[in-house]
Amino acid sequence: MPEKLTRRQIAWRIVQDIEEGNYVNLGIGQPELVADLMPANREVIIHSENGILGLGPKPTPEEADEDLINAGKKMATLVPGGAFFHHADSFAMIRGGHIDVAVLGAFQVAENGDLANWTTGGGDLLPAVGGAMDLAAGAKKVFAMMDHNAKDGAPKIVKRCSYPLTGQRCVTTVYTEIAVIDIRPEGCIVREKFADMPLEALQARTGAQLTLANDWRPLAIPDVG
Amino acid sequence: MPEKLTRRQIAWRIVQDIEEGNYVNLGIGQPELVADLMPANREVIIHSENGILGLGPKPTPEEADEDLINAGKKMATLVPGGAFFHHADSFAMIRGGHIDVAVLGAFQVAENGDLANWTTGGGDLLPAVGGAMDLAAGAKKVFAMMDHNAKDGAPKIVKRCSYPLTGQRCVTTVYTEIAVIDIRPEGCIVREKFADMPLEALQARTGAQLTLANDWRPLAIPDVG
Amino acid sequence: MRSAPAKSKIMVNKEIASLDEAVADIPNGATIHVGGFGGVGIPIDLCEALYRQGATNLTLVNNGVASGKIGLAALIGAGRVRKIICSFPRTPDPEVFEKKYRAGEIELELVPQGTLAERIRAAGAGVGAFYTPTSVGTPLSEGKEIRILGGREMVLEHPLHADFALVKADRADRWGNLTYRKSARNFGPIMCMAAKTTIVQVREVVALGALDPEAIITPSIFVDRVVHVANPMREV
Amino acid sequence: MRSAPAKSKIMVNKEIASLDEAVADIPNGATIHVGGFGGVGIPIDLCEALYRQGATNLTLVNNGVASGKIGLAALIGAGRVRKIICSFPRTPDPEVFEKKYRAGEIELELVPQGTLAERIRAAGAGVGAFYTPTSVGTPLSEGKEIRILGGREMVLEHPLHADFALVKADRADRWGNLTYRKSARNFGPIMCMAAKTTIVQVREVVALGALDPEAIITPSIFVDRVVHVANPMREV
Repeated sequence: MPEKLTRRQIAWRIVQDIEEGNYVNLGIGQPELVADLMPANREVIIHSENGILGLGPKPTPEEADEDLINAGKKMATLVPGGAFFHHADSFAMIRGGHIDVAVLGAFQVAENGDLANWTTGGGDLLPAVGGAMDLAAGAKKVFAMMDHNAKDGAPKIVKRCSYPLTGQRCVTTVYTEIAVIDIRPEGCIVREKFADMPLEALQARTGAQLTLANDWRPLAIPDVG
Repeated sequence: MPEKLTRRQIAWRIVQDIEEGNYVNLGIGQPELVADLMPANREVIIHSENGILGLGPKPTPEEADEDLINAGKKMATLVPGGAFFHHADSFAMIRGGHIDVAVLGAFQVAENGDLANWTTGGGDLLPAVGGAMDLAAGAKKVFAMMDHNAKDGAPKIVKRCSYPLTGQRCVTTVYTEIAVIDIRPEGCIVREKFADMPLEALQARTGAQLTLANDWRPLAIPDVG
Repeated sequence: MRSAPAKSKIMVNKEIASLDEAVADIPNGATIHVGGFGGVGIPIDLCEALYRQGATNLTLVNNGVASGKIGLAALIGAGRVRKIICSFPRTPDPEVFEKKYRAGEIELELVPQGTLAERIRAAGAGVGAFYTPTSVGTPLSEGKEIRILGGREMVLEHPLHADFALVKADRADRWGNLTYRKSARNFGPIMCMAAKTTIVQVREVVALGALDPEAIITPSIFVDRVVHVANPMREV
Repeated sequence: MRSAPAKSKIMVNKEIASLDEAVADIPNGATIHVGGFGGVGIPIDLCEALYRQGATNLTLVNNGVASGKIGLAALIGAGRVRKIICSFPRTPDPEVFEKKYRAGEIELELVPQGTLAERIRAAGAGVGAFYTPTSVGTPLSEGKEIRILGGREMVLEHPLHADFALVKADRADRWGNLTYRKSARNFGPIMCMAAKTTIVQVREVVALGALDPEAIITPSIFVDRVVHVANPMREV
């Protein structure tokens, strides 16, 4: 039994919570793995903030078109049924509540669903927000895809975010390498964890109070590399 | 010398104040004549509130398309260079100040440019506003095309509108069968009138104080039927 | 390992077999956006299906109020409409509406056409409210908040959400991407954005990928149901 | 009889012969919208022309701040930019901007991307201000008016007007109707709406009437000048 999921395995786990026909926005970085793990026979429509619905996989060298990139500025393709539109329409989709799921990276998620993922407030990096605040405010569900703890071991699921917020009360579920945790009005509910990891051990790595769901399930370990 | 211009002649006169390349919205009714008097070799681009730029003349029976009408609900055509768009974009053009000239009918125009043209406030007709208030608020210039006096002889250029307003301080010029009058901060300036009509006679038919422009010109009587 | 979600199906197909099925779940009291301007682009077949369906106490949002006797006029005539929100009720043949209105049996909210369009777009775009110069100083801004912005008086207007939108488009694919025809586009694209459930009648359903992605006017995200009506009725 | 107005010419032709002519009248202190996202759709040839032209003390509105060394980066590097309004200054190669920023020689207004887009559209659409839920509770709404609308906290945001817009499109006709290519559309259409003078570089100029009226993305009313640049430069 591995002690943690790989990032591809976390992405696979997120795919299981995305429904056929959902319109999904994937944040830059780790969340992009979700597209790679989506089975080819499922129709999930990927939204890219730069005016694309129906974002497809990385182009072959022949397909590559310098006018077609994803939000992470990487070359992309369009699937049949895809469409292009301008930035105001793109964010009307986001702000207007039309995106079913946004998968975002996170620095911190608070027990009330507050999300911090755009700046640590330090001056080391240029401040940059992009579309993160719009997605946090507008998507029907916000999935946070992240390591359970920071590099120094500090919990990233916390009572209250210490970093500047991206959005308030927006995260619906957190997917980490060791657990799937729903953020609900009644608190942080562990929906899945490793069968052999006691709740106490998970709690010890978490900064907010956890409750184990009555119908919790063991975290699956898919064979996805 | 006739004592007044025909409506076609008023429309012709308005055409003289529309510049090549102007984007123009024509109100329902009399203002539609302006399109008929536009010389064929001039490029003035007609906007129709129902999502058309480049409105063309009435279709021949062969051209007629039931999905192509003007704001007055009459069959229309599109000229080369024309485009279709939706209602929010159409009124973004209007509200956003992109329409160079709106030609509107009027019940009353006040000396400060207030316009009343959508309801007399009586209950005889169903209240209906359409796009008139948007045009009054948004067009760069608002030309009022109207009879100088109401059927009962009452002046339609007044100190203050008695009818409910369409917009405030919006009319830039009034074109009637006997005069062309600019509405300026300093008042109502007669730019053109019949040479043989004394200012006093014009004033007697007008409810606001008139001033004759130093460079006033005689109202031309074009041969346009 | 968790199985696929219960709602999963082999592929996304928003096409509904019949008009009646498409409008079956519209409840009494619903607010409904209805596309069309001057009879062009009005989804008359969907309106007729709604008439057959029986829902009542409706609030309708449309540029006008219906001409003639069928579609919206039939709904109004049958007393099924509580309120109309529109800019131009004085249609060529407004008899059915006028009678109800004069009898005080239908409520009318008159909105300038551009404000109507922008309120609908605001609902679709998640804008909470906006300021516009249109109608300032007129009876249509009475009682509303006025604020000076950019040196100009502006009135605060609120989004116009709907439970359902009934729209007529030209072509659709099974995802619900839409194109329109000429001036029949009018309110369609913004109404598709603004309703919880958007139902569209189209002249033609084409294969996924057949619509030019540069020329899709309503992307599929704004559409829930598509009904194929090859030969639509007309209002007059 | 009054002669034709002085500005009249035989036909409307917005095409300008050269990039340098197209940007010649941009004054010091101008606010300029510059299209593009991630280097795609950026009107780099117009930016280079602006660099040659010499205007300074500029305020630039763009999604990012320029990568590499040419175009916007050249303007910034030369100290010609007073302020940047953008959502994502952390471009792949932000060195030129970062140096100026850390030295306090350039002002940065950071705006969430959707709010940036909506503020630009508001300027173009004559909307005086609007309320959005985006950024409520974050540092980017600090000091701004908050109001509860529809049960939700919203922040008041203002339109972002420009003196000039520099945009890259794909095809144009002599009236200035535009189409774009794929994700190069991004901010172009809304920036065209929001500037007093809109200058567009296009890959191809086609005959009037050659663009499908159903597929024109920016209608000519929003465009003032068109420059043909068959082989545009790229940022990186």
